[in-house]
Amino acid sequence: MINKVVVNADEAIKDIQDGMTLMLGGFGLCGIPENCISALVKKGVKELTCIANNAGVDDFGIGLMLQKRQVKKMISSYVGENAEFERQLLSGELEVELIPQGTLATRCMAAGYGMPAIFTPAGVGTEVAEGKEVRNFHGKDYLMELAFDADFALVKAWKGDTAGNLVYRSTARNFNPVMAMAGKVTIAEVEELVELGELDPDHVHTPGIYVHRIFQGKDYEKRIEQRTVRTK
Amino acid sequence: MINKVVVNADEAIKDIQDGMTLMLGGFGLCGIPENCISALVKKGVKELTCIANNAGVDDFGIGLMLQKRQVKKMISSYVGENAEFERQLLSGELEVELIPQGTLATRCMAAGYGMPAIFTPAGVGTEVAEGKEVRNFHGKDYLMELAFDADFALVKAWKGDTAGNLVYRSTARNFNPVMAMAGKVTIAEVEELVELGELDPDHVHTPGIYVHRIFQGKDYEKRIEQRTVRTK
Amino acid sequence: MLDKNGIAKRIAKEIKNNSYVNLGIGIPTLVANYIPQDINVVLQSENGLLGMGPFPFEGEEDADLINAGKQTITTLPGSAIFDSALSFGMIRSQKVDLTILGAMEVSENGDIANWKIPGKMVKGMGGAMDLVASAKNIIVAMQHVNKAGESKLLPECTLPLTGVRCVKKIVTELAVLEVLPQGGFRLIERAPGVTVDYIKSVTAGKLIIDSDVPEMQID
Amino acid sequence: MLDKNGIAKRIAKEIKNNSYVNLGIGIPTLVANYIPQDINVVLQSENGLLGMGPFPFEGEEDADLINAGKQTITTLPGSAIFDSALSFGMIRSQKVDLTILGAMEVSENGDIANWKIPGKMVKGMGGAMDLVASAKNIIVAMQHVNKAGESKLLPECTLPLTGVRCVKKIVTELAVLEVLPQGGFRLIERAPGVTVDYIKSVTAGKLIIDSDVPEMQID
Repeated sequence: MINKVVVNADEAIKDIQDGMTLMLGGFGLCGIPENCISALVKKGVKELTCIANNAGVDDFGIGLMLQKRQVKKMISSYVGENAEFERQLLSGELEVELIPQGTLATRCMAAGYGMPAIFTPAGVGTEVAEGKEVRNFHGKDYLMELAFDADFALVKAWKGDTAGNLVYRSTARNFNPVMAMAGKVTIAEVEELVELGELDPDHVHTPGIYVHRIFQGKDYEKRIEQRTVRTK
Repeated sequence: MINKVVVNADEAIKDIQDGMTLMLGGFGLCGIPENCISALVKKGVKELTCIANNAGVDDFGIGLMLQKRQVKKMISSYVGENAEFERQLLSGELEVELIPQGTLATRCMAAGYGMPAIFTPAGVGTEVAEGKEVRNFHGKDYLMELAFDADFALVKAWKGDTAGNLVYRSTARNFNPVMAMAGKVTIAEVEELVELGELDPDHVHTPGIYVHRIFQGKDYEKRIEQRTVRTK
Repeated sequence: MLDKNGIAKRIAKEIKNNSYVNLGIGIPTLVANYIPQDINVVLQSENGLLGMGPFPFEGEEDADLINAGKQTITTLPGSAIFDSALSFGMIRSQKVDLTILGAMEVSENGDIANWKIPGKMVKGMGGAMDLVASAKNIIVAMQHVNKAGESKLLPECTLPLTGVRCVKKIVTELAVLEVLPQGGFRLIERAPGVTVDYIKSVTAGKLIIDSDVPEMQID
Repeated sequence: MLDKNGIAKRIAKEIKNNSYVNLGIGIPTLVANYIPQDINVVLQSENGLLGMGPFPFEGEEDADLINAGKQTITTLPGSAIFDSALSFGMIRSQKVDLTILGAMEVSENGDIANWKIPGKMVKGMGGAMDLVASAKNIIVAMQHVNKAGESKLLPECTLPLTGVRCVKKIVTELAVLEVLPQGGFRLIERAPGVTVDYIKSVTAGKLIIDSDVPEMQID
């Protein structure tokens, strides 16, 4: 096996440069690469284009990078509640490209499957279709959407082994597997880095071939955005 | 949950009619739906179009259906060693469409993902490209290939629960998950049918939403095509 | 006239036994509370869960287990987890039988607008465009008129569209309406105490009224 | 002149440390036996396995665990299993660094024919067309001439193609040749005891010969 282990987030992201395009896994604050985001904030790299389903909240997730004005452009499906985001967008400091969620996921997946483009009905007849090729198959219209290209994909898994095989936990899986497949360089942070042989080959969600660097993350906060409970 | 359980293979395949198109999971003889094949042979349904990576051997797998002249057309990537297959092909009794293995898998997957067509470089510049649209992305040519359509998909899993969630074992996974997603009706046979809650949601390979019928298979032979060993 | 829970209750009656359903945020989420006990319904959450259970008990929240509204939830025996691409794969391939979502406007040919108001901060379409472009059956849960008192059932949408010719049925605080394939809102039911004339007065799109429009039965 | 194992041994020297490799059926399979112990190589089998191990010990065969040649094999610590679509997904997206496969013919511009002889029973291309269309680096392992004594290194292939302009290097029983981007077989090495003139005589395609062609070092 090929050893993909790096010591920490700083080491993993050290060659991420100003102006690059990053994919960041997660849905809301669930399954986001917390350690990588902290390291990016610390490094202060700027002018980033971030492909991520959401933009975090003011003081967590990608919101931390927005606070430091590190993001030039967000490519997302829903940017939620984030006052700093809204301020930067309205002032023109931040560019935003909104993409249907399924299209976003599938354009990542397409890159990992070596498919340059995919067809989806999402957005047909709406402003999302502007400038895009529409094609009819079996009587239904589809948009042709191109695979995403990212310099780095930053994903968070539950467990990973030294060969880069990843296993996700519950709905923290979300965009992580498709982004893990799509990065020119994929960095995985894991809650538990295990030895070869500890993961069942049948349970691996992301085969190590897609992962270039892996590290044992620390101090996971795993913040809950909408704590909703019932009483016993 | 929705209960997908039927009593046995005969019940599961009872509405498969002459002239239909079937997908059959498996690679070689590994992970094939043995019980469904036996039931199809017993039922004697004819003029079938079979989408399957291989065509079995003379006395096992799809070979059993060939012996009974139930197959009109095979859509496969490699038809291997099968004398009856060869005889029927050369005599014109059997039609064969050969498709690159990755294209075959991806055309199944496309159906399950609701994508009417995909792009692949496989076959560009070869006779496989004849009559197909060639499209250049980023300087490289790709063929546009259409999603497969099948009346029934017959797959074999290791374990499955009553809601149709499936878990495969080792390389018996192969084409099964992508075909399970692609059938208008998907029938899954399993070595072990378990109760709801016995499968870890994180380990489910095929979510039950794709499976219409599931049954506890029996008498699995699991024949090995190339027994290759080393000595201790 | 119905309240939000009344709308949710009425929509719950549209859900068939043995079906997979995706519930949008807002009123649609409330529908889950009114699904009859005797039918099997599996809720799909587009962030990657099939078989969504109720909210967790206090203290049992799991940060890794949320729904598409980012609320903490639970799984059920028989649940399955998957990634976002497969989630929308099952939506696009029409394995999800019914989608229930909110709207700002619906047109008489079934177009829906529910994601963007020009000049206002736009948060994004999330999964709505994928859902409306793919689902076999789409029911809209919304108020009949907007805050300015204007009808949300229009000849044509005025807001940027989410999807075209996709809405099959609409349930408002006043009425249940079917969108006809040839265009037009067919009035199927009135809310208790609401007259046909009143529904007419707040429906800007073409309204088709049969001789007898029954009152809703929601309990 | 090399035997099959000699060809495999020479090709093994082309494999880089920390690489993912797909081995075709025939001579390429033998390459696995000669990969140096001190380098990390992960074998991908296109039926859905990353990290292919050796054949099982007698009595430990598992019918569910085979390679693309349908042989019983084993996994290794760190192996991963996946479906056929993802397997070709990683091939198409060029995550597999090197593909080694056999051929019936190779042309001087890198076209390869290895799946079909008109008039003979055709078994199919299996995964070969996907592999050659996708791989970053393709090495062909084959005999220099066919059974009729005709060169298999041609100006143009005569058999139906498997892929175009894709072969980077060829190792035969006689020589190692590089396919140049502008076309032509550049003779890199001679097998022990084989002369340049002899190689010339059995190479029908354009052969580029440098002033000094070293003999292979395979042990």
